Amino acid sequence: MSRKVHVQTQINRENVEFLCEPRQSMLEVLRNELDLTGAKEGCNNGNCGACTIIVEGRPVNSCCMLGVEAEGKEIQTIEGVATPEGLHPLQQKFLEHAALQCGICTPGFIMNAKVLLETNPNPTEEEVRFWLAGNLCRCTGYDKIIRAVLDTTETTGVSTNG
Amino acid sequence: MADGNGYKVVGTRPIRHDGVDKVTGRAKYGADLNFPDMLFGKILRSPHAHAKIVSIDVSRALAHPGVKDIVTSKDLPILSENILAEDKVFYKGHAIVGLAAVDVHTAEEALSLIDIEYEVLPAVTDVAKAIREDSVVLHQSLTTNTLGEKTGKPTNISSHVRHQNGDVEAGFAEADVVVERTFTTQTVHQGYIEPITATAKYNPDGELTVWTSTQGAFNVRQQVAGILDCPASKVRVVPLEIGGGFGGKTTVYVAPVAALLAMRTGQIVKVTMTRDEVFEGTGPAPATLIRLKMGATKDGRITAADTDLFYEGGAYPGSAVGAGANCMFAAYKIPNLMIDGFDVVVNKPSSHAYRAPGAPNSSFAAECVIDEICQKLDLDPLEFRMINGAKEGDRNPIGPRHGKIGYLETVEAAQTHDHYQVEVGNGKLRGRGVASGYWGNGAGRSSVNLTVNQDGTIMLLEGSTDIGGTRASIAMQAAEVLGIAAEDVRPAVVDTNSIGETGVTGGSRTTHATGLVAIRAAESVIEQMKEKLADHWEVNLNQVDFADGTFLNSDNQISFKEAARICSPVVGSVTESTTGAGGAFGTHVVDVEVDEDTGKVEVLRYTAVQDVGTAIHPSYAEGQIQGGAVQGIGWALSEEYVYDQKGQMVNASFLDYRMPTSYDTPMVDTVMVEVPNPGHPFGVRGVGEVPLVPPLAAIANAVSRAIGVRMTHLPMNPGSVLKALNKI
Amino acid sequence: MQAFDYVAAKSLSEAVNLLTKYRDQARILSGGTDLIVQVRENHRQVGMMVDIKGVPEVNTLSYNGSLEIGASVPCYKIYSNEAIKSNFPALVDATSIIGGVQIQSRASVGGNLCNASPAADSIPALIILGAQCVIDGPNGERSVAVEDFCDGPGQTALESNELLVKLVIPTPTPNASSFYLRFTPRNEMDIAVVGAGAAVELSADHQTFVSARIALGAVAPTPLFADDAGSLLAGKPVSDESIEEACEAAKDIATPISDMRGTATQRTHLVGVLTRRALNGAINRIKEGS
Amino acid sequence: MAIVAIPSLMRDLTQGKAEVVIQGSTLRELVENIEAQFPGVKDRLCHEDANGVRISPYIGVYVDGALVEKGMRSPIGDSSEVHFLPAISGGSES
Repeated sequence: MSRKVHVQTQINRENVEFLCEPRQSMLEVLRNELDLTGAKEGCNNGNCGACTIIVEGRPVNSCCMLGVEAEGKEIQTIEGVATPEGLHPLQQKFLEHAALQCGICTPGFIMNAKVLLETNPNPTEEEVRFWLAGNLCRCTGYDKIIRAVLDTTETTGVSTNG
Repeated sequence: MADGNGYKVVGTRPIRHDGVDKVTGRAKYGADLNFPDMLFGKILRSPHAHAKIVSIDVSRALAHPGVKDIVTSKDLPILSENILAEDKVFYKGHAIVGLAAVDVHTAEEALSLIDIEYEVLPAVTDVAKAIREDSVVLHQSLTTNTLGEKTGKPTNISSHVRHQNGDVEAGFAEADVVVERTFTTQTVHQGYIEPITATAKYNPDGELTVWTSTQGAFNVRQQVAGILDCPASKVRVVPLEIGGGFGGKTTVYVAPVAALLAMRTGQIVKVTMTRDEVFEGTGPAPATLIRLKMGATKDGRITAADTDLFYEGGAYPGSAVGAGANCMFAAYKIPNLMIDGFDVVVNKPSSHAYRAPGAPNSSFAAECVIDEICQKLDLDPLEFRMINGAKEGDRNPIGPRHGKIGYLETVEAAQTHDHYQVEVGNGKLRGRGVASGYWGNGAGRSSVNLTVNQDGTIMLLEGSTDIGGTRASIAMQAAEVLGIAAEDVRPAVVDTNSIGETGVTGGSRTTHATGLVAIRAAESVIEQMKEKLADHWEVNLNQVDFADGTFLNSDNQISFKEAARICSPVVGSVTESTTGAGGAFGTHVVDVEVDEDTGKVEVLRYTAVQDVGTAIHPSYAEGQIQGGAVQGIGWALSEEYVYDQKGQMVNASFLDYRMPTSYDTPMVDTVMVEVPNPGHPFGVRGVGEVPLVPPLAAIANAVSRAIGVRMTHLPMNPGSVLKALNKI
Repeated sequence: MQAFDYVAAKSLSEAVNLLTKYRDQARILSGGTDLIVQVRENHRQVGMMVDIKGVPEVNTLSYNGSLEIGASVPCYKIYSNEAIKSNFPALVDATSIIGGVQIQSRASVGGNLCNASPAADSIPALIILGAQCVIDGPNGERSVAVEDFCDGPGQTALESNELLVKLVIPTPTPNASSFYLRFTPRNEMDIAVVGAGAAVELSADHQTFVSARIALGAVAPTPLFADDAGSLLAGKPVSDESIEEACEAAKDIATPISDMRGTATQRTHLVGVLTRRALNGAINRIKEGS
Repeated sequence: MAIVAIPSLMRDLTQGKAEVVIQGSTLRELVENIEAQFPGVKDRLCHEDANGVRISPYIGVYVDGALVEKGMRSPIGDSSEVHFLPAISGGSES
């Protein structure tokens, strides 16, 4: 074990401080130290996307990032996507389209799709499929997920400031 | 449907009750529980495919700071070799030692400090080699079980099943065309995204609590209590949200180890597998070797089929060869039949259920041979299925007669679908394949408890864990009976202390069986409320009616909600071993394009037709079909366990075990044919399993037609297609 | 995962000092998408991670006479850059298929290069574009051509106290373009079975090759510069025959192995297929661009 | 009288008969009556555990096309068809 490091960061618009070992991944810090368990561990090597969070506006596999790297960064997790006013349009569309079955991959898909729509508010089906290729889903066959994302773009639009 | 057959809730698409928790990240899955003094468990696994364990020395690991306890098979009250190996390991990844430490990194460090001396043995990881006389034998005590009779001779063939009717030789003599092929499929994994996990707590009074994600909490309780030799009443299993199962979470792997470590340390212990542990240490679907010969007359009637099925059980007996045999010809009338099925042990993880276990493998062979016969006879493959397809009263060729089934309806729907009407395209190597598939579906034990709240809303407790929306589909069935909205029934999956025994969420049984029990519980609620209202209205019970969500007699008429206040308290509780599962069929149509230079297969269009009986929540029924089809695309084209010469799996990651991504798949059109199952009040048939049965053959048939070469080996990866094209 | 220390360096000199102090124990952390996983899976021992993302020089991205890409610039910034899109399309091709978009948020071309995988997608693209690696160390800066940077799987020309600062790529001539593609069983989220890049300059009438550079991935212990295959095209007519000749020359230098991702025979075959597609891709871009 | 299909691997015990017609109102009676006529059948179909003689877990019994859920107590109709098939392991509840 090496010495723990003090990290100051911002998670879901709140200032957060934590202690972690350098070897602890951001995913581990979120789940085990901060009890933010919405990001899931599916593979721990960047191949399933279940741990996707948003760092400085970009989707990131939190399993491939060290907790210490969060210093001074602005981070969003699935727990911060809905507001007291209600669900984010993507969350609503995932529910309406039955775009989840077991739901373990859902937080990762929503986080990644959120950045897609902030980057490219009107993607084609091809663009959505390409963007989401880093997120594995084993239940849905992707059909309803893709439709939910496309429907979010068509009907509601999303704000570009997250 | 809500718009046609008089249902108000059944057939609608409400938002699932557990949905908001899942899209906001609040739902608690297996690994999501944290406790302040929790220990983290890790399991040391065999690096060898086959070896004797000469000695285990844990002293260095035990001395490592932060390590709290270490257990081996000697510490298990009842030996369970696949939980912790005894004196031999039978596959790479076989669990040997469990330990608990203050954090996961310390636990991992300690694993490397455990000294095990092995005597490495030759390994056999291929069913074709394992059945040879000169093969390495895994278990000296294993002899072939042939319907209760044992041969007495050590072998890797653990059992032999046979189905025989008619006279196959006469049948082939009658045939105008006979096709015989040998097919192979590789080991594939369920691929659930959530790794296996369990967290255990033990109190000094002997109360054990296990939090886990499982397809069946009562199964976990039974297995944990069995291995730890404690009464079921002392074991409480709390099923957390489950991140996919597909059959793979119908047994236990780490729960007994977590429980044992919790008992010994007195602290809460969580054990979660890594992804490579999931691939190497849990039960995948078997690799198979299948020889199949089939004959037909020139007018397209099947005259005979003769097949040998060899299924890999993995390290221990128990492949799904029986189900493979039962399902493979269920769609057809075959007068002369011989099926020999063999369960074969090899040095791979002990095989386990994967969605329609056994059926995709055998159906791949059957449906490919049928396609080749169609080509030889120049018959449309769907027309061939109309000629030979089974309907109510026909026999599954293995014996039993079909009840009311909708097989031919699926074929007709495929024939008339736009997809089948348009040409597959030209210029490139394109092909269209079709195939059908069957799964018998299950019923069995389920329990539901309905509490009527005073405002007329309902708390529904159930024992069936919810993997893909069954809380919604079960609540909807109760709501239909009670005449209230789906949203007014709040379903919850509860722990083993809080509900009657319930079987696994598997075998496509839950919406049927637990739904049936929910209907019975709702009917019980209605009866109780009628009695109370009769009392309240001072009339005879037989003067109180219930219709369209309203209780009434000649003078009074009140809604269910009003009645709830008057009748409180009301609880309807039913536990039942249900029957009446209706077998179901699907027929899939798929178009592919093959890149002739690289051998890569692209799926251009996919249509899946299935008899779902009655779709309770059509979106989730469609979702099952779409998900099954895409798992089938993976199995057909890219997924396989790759082994090296030493029996080591070399691709135990989501990078190299290639499950389809969103960028590899098309939309999957679904057509739900509804031929209600008479064994269920609303006509429900199991939906989840059938859609993984047809895809392997449908895609193989499409590729074969595209390139003009019969494909008989899965996966049809680019290398094998290039070889078939004679490009390499 | 083994324990290690972590320092977020603020300057090149601080990074070099740390490398000098910890030598083989130290490792540069940029995007971390390879390194963190390698350490976790015990493929690499590291005692000190030196995070250089806070060092200004490794974050440069400028196009001013030549293209300069800092070693830590993540893939997404590269493929989103307008100057790169119009002048160095092969780099866009390569960076947009490294992992998923989540990986591309952090993974850098510099990291891809220093990880020195034979199958790295960006390296053939950098080779055909004639990129130079600018390296800093205790003895100051030095420069190495990308094709000379990798020594073997995971092995590079870097001394243990040196780090890659940036890549410098010369401006392409008119009537030139580039193309990179790979072959993978899945459409994305996969490792190249074979990768091939081609940078081509044509005559003004597009009838003749002026020059060509071809590079290959996953067919040798390091990404390969197929120098002869490209050079032989100079002065040749733009035709299927010329291209076929280059493809055969490319196949000649490939020495692939058989592994779980493909057999040697399959890979050699694919070298021909992909070289042809890369050349045609670059030629088409020139034609479309004019 | 129920019609019982004899699994092919047990026909050595039934003089090669693929089907026998047997009396029995429950599965237990049926099995006992087959055993009386064709000794050895019961041994192959059943096993004995703490709960007594039961159908082997490796065998699924189908009466009129449906898998029975009540084991040896399962009712047999007057003209029922009974099949003994390999149990489906895994995905369905055992």
